[in-house]
Amino acid sequence: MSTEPPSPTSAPIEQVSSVVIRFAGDSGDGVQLTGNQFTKTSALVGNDISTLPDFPAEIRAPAGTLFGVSGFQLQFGATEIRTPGDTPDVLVAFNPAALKVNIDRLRKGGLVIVNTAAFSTRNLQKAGYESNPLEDDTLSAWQLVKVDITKMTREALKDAPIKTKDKDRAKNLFALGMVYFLYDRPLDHTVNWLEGKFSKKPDIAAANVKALKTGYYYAETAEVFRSTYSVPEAPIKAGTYRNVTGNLATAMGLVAAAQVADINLFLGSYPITPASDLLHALANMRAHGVRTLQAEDEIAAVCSAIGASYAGNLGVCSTSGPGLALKGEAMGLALMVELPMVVVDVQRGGPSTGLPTKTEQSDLLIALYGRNGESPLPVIAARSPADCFDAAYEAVRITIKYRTPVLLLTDGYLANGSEPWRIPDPASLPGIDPNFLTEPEGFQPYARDPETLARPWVKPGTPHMEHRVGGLEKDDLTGNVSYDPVNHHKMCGLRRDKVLRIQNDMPPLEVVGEQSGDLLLIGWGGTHGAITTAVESARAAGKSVSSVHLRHLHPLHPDLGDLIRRFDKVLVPELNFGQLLKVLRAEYLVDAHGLHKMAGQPFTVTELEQAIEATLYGEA
Amino acid sequence: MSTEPPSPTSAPIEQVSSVVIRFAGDSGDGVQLTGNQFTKTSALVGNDISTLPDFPAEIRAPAGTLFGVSGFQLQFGATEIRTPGDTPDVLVAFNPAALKVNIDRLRKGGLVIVNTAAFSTRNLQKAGYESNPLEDDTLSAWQLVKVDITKMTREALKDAPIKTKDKDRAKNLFALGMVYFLYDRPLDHTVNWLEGKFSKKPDIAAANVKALKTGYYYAETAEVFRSTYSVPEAPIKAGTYRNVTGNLATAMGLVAAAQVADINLFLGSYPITPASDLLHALANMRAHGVRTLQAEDEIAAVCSAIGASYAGNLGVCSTSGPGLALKGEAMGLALMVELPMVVVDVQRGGPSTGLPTKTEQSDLLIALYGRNGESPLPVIAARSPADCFDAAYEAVRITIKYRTPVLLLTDGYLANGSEPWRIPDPASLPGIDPNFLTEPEGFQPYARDPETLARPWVKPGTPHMEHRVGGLEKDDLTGNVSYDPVNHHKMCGLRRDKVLRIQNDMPPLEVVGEQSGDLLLIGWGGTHGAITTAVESARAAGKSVSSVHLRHLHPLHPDLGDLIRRFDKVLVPELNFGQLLKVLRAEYLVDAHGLHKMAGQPFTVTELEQAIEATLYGEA
Amino acid sequence: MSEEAVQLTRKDLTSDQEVRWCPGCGDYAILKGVQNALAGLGIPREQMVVVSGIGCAARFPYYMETYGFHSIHGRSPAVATGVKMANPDLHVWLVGGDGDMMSIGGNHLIHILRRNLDVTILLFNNRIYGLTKGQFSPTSGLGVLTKSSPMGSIDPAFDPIGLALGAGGTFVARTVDLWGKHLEATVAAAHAHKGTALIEILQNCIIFNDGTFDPAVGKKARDENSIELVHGEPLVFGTDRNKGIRLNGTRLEVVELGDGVSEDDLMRHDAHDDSAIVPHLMATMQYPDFPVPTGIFRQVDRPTYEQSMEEQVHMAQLRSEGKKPDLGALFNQGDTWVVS
Amino acid sequence: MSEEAVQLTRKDLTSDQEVRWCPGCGDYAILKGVQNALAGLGIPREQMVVVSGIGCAARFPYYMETYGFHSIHGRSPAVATGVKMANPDLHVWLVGGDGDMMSIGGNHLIHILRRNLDVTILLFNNRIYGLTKGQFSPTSGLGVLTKSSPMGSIDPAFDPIGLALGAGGTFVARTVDLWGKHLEATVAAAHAHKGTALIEILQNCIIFNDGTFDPAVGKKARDENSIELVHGEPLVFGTDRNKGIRLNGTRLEVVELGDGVSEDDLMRHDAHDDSAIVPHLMATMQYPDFPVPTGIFRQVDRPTYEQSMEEQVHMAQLRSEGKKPDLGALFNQGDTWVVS
Ligand SMILES: Cc1ncc(C[n+]2csc(CCOP(=O)(O)OP(=O)(O)O)c2C)c(N)n1
Ligand SMILES: Cc1ncc(C[n+]2csc(CCOP(=O)(O)OP(=O)(O)O)c2C)c(N)n1
Ligand code: SF4
Ligand code: SF4
Ligand SMILES: [Mg+2]
Ligand SMILES: [Mg+2]
Repeated sequence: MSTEPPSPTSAPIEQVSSVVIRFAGDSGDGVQLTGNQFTKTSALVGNDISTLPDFPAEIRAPAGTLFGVSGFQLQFGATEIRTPGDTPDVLVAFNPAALKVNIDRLRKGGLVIVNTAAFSTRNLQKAGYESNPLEDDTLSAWQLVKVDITKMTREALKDAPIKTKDKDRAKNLFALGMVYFLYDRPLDHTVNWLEGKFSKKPDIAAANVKALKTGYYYAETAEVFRSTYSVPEAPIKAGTYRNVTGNLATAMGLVAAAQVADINLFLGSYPITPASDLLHALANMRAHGVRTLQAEDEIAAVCSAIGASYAGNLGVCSTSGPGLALKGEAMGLALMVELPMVVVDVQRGGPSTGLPTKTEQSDLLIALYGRNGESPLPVIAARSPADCFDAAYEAVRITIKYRTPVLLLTDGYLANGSEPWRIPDPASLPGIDPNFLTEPEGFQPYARDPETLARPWVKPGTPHMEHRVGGLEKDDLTGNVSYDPVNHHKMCGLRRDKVLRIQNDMPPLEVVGEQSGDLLLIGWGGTHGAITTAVESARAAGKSVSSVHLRHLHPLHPDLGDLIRRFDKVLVPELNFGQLLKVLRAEYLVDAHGLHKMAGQPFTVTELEQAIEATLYGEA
Repeated sequence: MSTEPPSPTSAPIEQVSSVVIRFAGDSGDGVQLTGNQFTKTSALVGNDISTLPDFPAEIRAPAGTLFGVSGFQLQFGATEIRTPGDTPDVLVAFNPAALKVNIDRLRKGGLVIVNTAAFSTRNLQKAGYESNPLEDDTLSAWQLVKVDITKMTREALKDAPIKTKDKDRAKNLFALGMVYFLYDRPLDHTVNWLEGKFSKKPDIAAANVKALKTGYYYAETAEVFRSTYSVPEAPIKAGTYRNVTGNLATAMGLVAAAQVADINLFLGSYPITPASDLLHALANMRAHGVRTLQAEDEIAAVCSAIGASYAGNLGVCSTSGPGLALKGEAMGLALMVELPMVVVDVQRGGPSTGLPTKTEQSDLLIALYGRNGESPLPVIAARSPADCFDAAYEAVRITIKYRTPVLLLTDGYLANGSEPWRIPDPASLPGIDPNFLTEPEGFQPYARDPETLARPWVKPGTPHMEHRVGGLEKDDLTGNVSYDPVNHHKMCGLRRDKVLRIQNDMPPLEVVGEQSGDLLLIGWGGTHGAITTAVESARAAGKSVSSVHLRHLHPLHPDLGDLIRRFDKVLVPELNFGQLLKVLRAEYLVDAHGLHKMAGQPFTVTELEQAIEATLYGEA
Repeated sequence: MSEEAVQLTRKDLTSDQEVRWCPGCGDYAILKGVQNALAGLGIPREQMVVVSGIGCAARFPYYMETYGFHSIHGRSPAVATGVKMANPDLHVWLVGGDGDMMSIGGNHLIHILRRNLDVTILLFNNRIYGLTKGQFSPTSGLGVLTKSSPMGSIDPAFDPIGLALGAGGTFVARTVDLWGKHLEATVAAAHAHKGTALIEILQNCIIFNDGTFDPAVGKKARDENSIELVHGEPLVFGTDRNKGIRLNGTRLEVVELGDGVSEDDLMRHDAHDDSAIVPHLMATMQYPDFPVPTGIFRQVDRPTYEQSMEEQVHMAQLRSEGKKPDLGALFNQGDTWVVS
Repeated sequence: MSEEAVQLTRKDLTSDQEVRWCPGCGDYAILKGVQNALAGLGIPREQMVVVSGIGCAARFPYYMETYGFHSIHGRSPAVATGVKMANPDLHVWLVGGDGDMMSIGGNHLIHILRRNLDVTILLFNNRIYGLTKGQFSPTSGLGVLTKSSPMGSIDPAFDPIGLALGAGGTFVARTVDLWGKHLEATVAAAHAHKGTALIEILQNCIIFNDGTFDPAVGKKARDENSIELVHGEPLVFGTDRNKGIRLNGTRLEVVELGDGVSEDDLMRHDAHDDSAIVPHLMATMQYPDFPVPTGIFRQVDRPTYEQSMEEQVHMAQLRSEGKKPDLGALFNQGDTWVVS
């Protein structure tokens, strides 16, 4: 959140600790590109950052329509940044529809930069404006910066030897140049990037660089802004960084873990928003031994992953809600044959096809219970884009150590959002040992490791250890088909207990704040940034509030019950109608309350601050 | 349970109030037929009855093997009979394997009738007997009745003009005749049945009748039994009865409700044990307007049912665990389009392929939560074979009234088990009104009935009401696609609340025993008979125990919370690891305890009695 | 069905929903053609149901002022089977993309073709996953570079026509998004067919696979590089109609007409071939070795699934005068006994 | 793979599990034939993996002393795809019934055929659902009375051969449970094929569909009512080898040899026909109008799926000497910056 926002009456260069910017326009306006460039440049100057792209469901909706507006929001700052921000300080709107859709989020007093050329009668109509908001008092609560970006870009490029269409496309760089000036950013990163990207089309590269610089100098020369701002470097841990989306970080975490375990990764996947980029990323990692199958459907995807694990690879599949619903039967099979497999569910708005491009946390219960019979599986969740790396790594550690499929939950917000990731030294990654059994002496397919209750993993091709697995109930030890009643009860118990053993090597719970007090917030997944920010702000205001964010949803952390009992009240904020809440109430008989939001969007920090207030002093 | 069992020292004709018999042999031995005949005859003489067939998973396993043993158990009595009984009083074993598999269940002192001809060295070996149990002291705890049934049957039929194979097949009727004599049953029902069944093969009919009668007279003449027994008529409500399995009762309940609602029933189904008989039964009911599709898989089955409902039929699909796991995504669609549909899940042993022919209650959580996103659906369960009729009828009532898919849970025990069903007068069945909307004036596809929150059901073909439905989030009222955040939260709430409205027309909870006390047992599904019997026996012994059996698993009955609070302790017996238990703990924060059994078999009354003791006086 | 013929216009079949495809997408032309074709069928629009799965193509029902069902990915054949069996009087169309119909939905597609339910399937083949932003599809073919095949796809392509024939399809045809009249005529012929009619519509995805079919069926190429199949007619093509297809043993070959080769030497199309061999032969013609065949590959009469089912219901109700018997009859089947 | 050839016996491939099929089931003979065939391949048994779905047929892996995976209904092609892609050195067989492979598993079947993964599929066609006790299957055909079709099935049958060809299958064959030598030879030929090999095995279910294939391929009928397809050979059949199949235009016809008709007039089988038309023609022969064709319908060479994938991995690793590059290379891609 912006603590010292640009203000209409301030002096020319102001120092602020954090800023939220939102770029918005048509799919064709280059909004995502602009946002990404701003992000990278800001990272390079040492700010902490968090971003969130916001796509429409349509591929390229007709220009100028409200439903076709594409957005990219980022927060950058001199302090630790955990969310893309609640309320933008600056809105760059490339057309009336973008203005209409986004203006209400903008902080009162914030800056609106518009491209006046796009405010034609036709575009105003499409956006549902009866009169031109740039000319009436619609925007009186904000600082309006009107620039005919199109005209100026054309002007700047009038001699460039490229098509008019390409000239017009450069207008986003003009706008980016202006914003770079506003926040005192260097141009060189973007200049280098453009030259690299268009190395085979140097005219285009040159024109784009020109547009960028023209925007920058225009802002400087024409004194477009009443003041400019500087955002100092954030106190960031030393290291090499790069910006990662959650999907990319997940892909790297999986590949890293497989490589550390010295096995190949096999991905069976079927494209689905917002998980497809995981498939794309992994398909690009063949050099690391990654085989990907774009399967005919999600069932084939999960089954191929099971087959790959059976053959000694790390089988992985990636999907989103509707696809997860299709995998239930096969996940039951994986659980019966007790082989490693990671199933990544990038949650999106449900139920059914729901809101495919929006985020939600509503797949927890299906992750926990969406299989016939007693079929417990470990479920873990990532909390931020960069944390997806660690969460994926942990998923692989568990799946290999305990020979059980693992469900890894991320969500659309994490998957598409990005933040700086401190690149780990590969040598520092914890070891993972697949521990294939090759010794035929005394081999029993369902003998168990006394510590983990894991069964042996034997690669086909290993001599003298031929054996059969399958989905029928198995005899303890031999793994033969067994219809014996006593054995069935025992095996169900063993499968349950094996998963519970995961509690034995969980790292300690990390609590924000005191270990006891008036109120404990319990969160999971992508709400981490917002919850932590809100809790810290409440604590700064002297409130006795703590929070804990769960990596493990099943089994739960062994210390969680004790922690809960040390607080008077418990609040569980979730982007659903109370799914973790249900689990916690059943497990600990705690009268916890939920904060629920089902709007396809993350919590704002403000919503959480209000809920903390209400829980502490209100009804709850 | 048998209260006055046959005893070795009693007088020739003893009166007993109930008896448990188990027939067992190879798949080819006619065990199921024998059991069915005994059941029907006993019903006709006025006893109350409950039966349970027990099949192997193999179609026709090699003769004489342990895994090939097929069983049929029934309890009949002069009192209300609620279960097929814990411990048989009589075991009829057609071969050594059948003896081996079943002998330990037999009440000590009970009667074992064996066919000595089957106790060849080879068969003894296959059954794993080292020496002949008929000749050592293996069976000393029981009364052994050795009869060379094969020889005597052959003898009786030596002049019959039929093949030897057919003569040998008649041996089950010889055995049945003996048991008829033992329990003083008339032969005429079975005689009539044989004559009807073999009306085109009168020689076979005559031979079978002869075998039956010979068995009867042999038992009489040879004084095979130390005493015989009579089981008086049970005090049964007046009416016309027939014996029904759970699957047949479910089929009739669905068809009856559809016919009362004056719509056609469409079943989309894919064969799966133990649900296939529902498909078979409904395929036989074309006269009642039933269309059945044997779909290519379970997904096609549920989707076709959705399509049929959309077109104005009552869409139904039937399956078991693995198939249910495949239907999750489509059930989410049904929930979004808010159309009626009944999904019947005949639960079996899981997870995965599990124990396909065995019973279990382990699909409750997937029924409640096995769909992506927030996707609440009503879930109801049947409690006995005959009750499947009422449960199916209730499912149709709810699905039509509330325009929501409904999940109906039965299980393998109910599906294959049977009991007498008092045939209702069709005119007495409660009305169901599909209430199709045909009035275009003011039509909004997602306008809601203020009482039920149900949306209109409009049949394609209705003029001027063309509209579109689908799985994307819909705009309130218009049903158009909507990505609006506020609308999404609202629609999720409406779908949740609509299902909760079902609480408004639930009949009162039926409590066995007092409305408050020391211990309340809460059960659901096929455990009803065993729980009720155990609770009544505990109450007879002066204990302050009550029980309530839930028809509705979601939403729960509105009075359940209050009821629970009036008891000191709560015990939830389930054939799973505590699925309803989880729901109740989360909902009411009650420290209920569970009794869990995962053995592919129902609870015995004794197990429940012991659990009641332990809960009242033990650790709990 | 003895409805009075109704005359509709395209506008009558246009819903009030804003069309959300990318500007320039081939789907617009198909929408227009289908609306035109349906308007000319003489059926009231309330009898029309359009069922789809998920994908760009599958958005189709929203834009049709008919009954419509936008179901889930791949399942439209199953949903449509329920619709048509529940009410055989309805006229049902299915719309889906190559991914929807041939990847996740492949099984339902071949099974509906096998059953011969009386519906029309419009398979929009753009050889790409549009809605999920550009992964290869089962019709993309080897070597294609897409987001999910950054080193080139190693998945050989399905031929929708060949697959449909292999599944026993009774009406199989191909048309092109921009061939307005051809598309309308094909849609009309498919509707006239009693049984499952599958039309592969070559469709341009301007964003992710622009121009993929242009070499064969684009404006300039059409005459030279495609060939129209007409039942009973010789296989002639070319701008100057100077080329033809000849059968040599069991292989087809392209020949120039004239110079001793006349139309009589050419293969004649036989869409009614009971064994489907001629349609299969036609399907083997692949661009660039052959012109791309368009039109109706196969059309044979077989009983429709829903009518066979109606006959069973009818048979079962013979004794009860075509009505449902009283429920008492159902309840009282088998052995009953009276307790008084 | 450069294994030393191993000589196994049938017993080496027999597991210790009791066989649980019904006495008299055709599956016993298939088990024996497959064990014989596999024993003769010269492959060590630890390199063999048998993957199946669910059904009577699908119990197969339990009885084989190899690696085995009894997966879930219909999904064996998907499981096998993972197995083979993960380790292309393994030899993989799939076993399933007509329901498993063509009903619930139909889509996976056509997609594995399309991809041409190097595995052998043994499709046990008994035209019935055995394990679920006797419902009709997708190969049962019209009119069949079963538990789920008490008034007769209204579902037309799939032809597994035709469907496999339509899906682009590169090796498609048919054999019969009791034809020991023929079965062994076909299984061996399928294994020798590089790519997906599908063998339809006509299998008798003695309990629910006894004798369904006897009229065509039973002991007495075989010579008269079936015809063996041999690549390049004329199509001759009959106990006295006095009948043949002639191509007339695009139709096949049965002719008597002699009386002016010689073998030279007969159609010759062409299993290598690139366009698959000849195999399709063969598939059109249906008993009783024609003898039932057995043997290899089609066999063509195409790249295998898993080898294409291996090539991509190889290409990607060219720069890192055929090994995985250090993870640092992966982590540090794109824009990085240093904070000190
Ligand atoms: C179960 C499920 N899996 C995946 C998706 C994601 N998805 C939506 S459309 C689509 C494919 C689109 O391709 P196609 O069917 O060819 O249609 P097009 O967009 O090209 O018209 C996919 C994979 C989904 N919606 N549901
Ligand atoms: C998901 C799922 N659906 C249904 C079943 C039930 N089922 C088991 S085997 C089978 C079909 C068996 O027929 P087929 O594949 O022809 O094999 P056969 O028994 O005839 O050898 C079915 C429907 C199942 N196990 N899993
Ligand atoms: S992505 Fe392609 S198929 Fe989809 S709407 Fe755009 S152009 Fe059409
Ligand atoms: S049911 Fe049929 S297929 Fe199955 S084992 Fe028995 S005979 Fe064989
Ligand atoms: Mg497509
Ligand atoms: Mg079969």
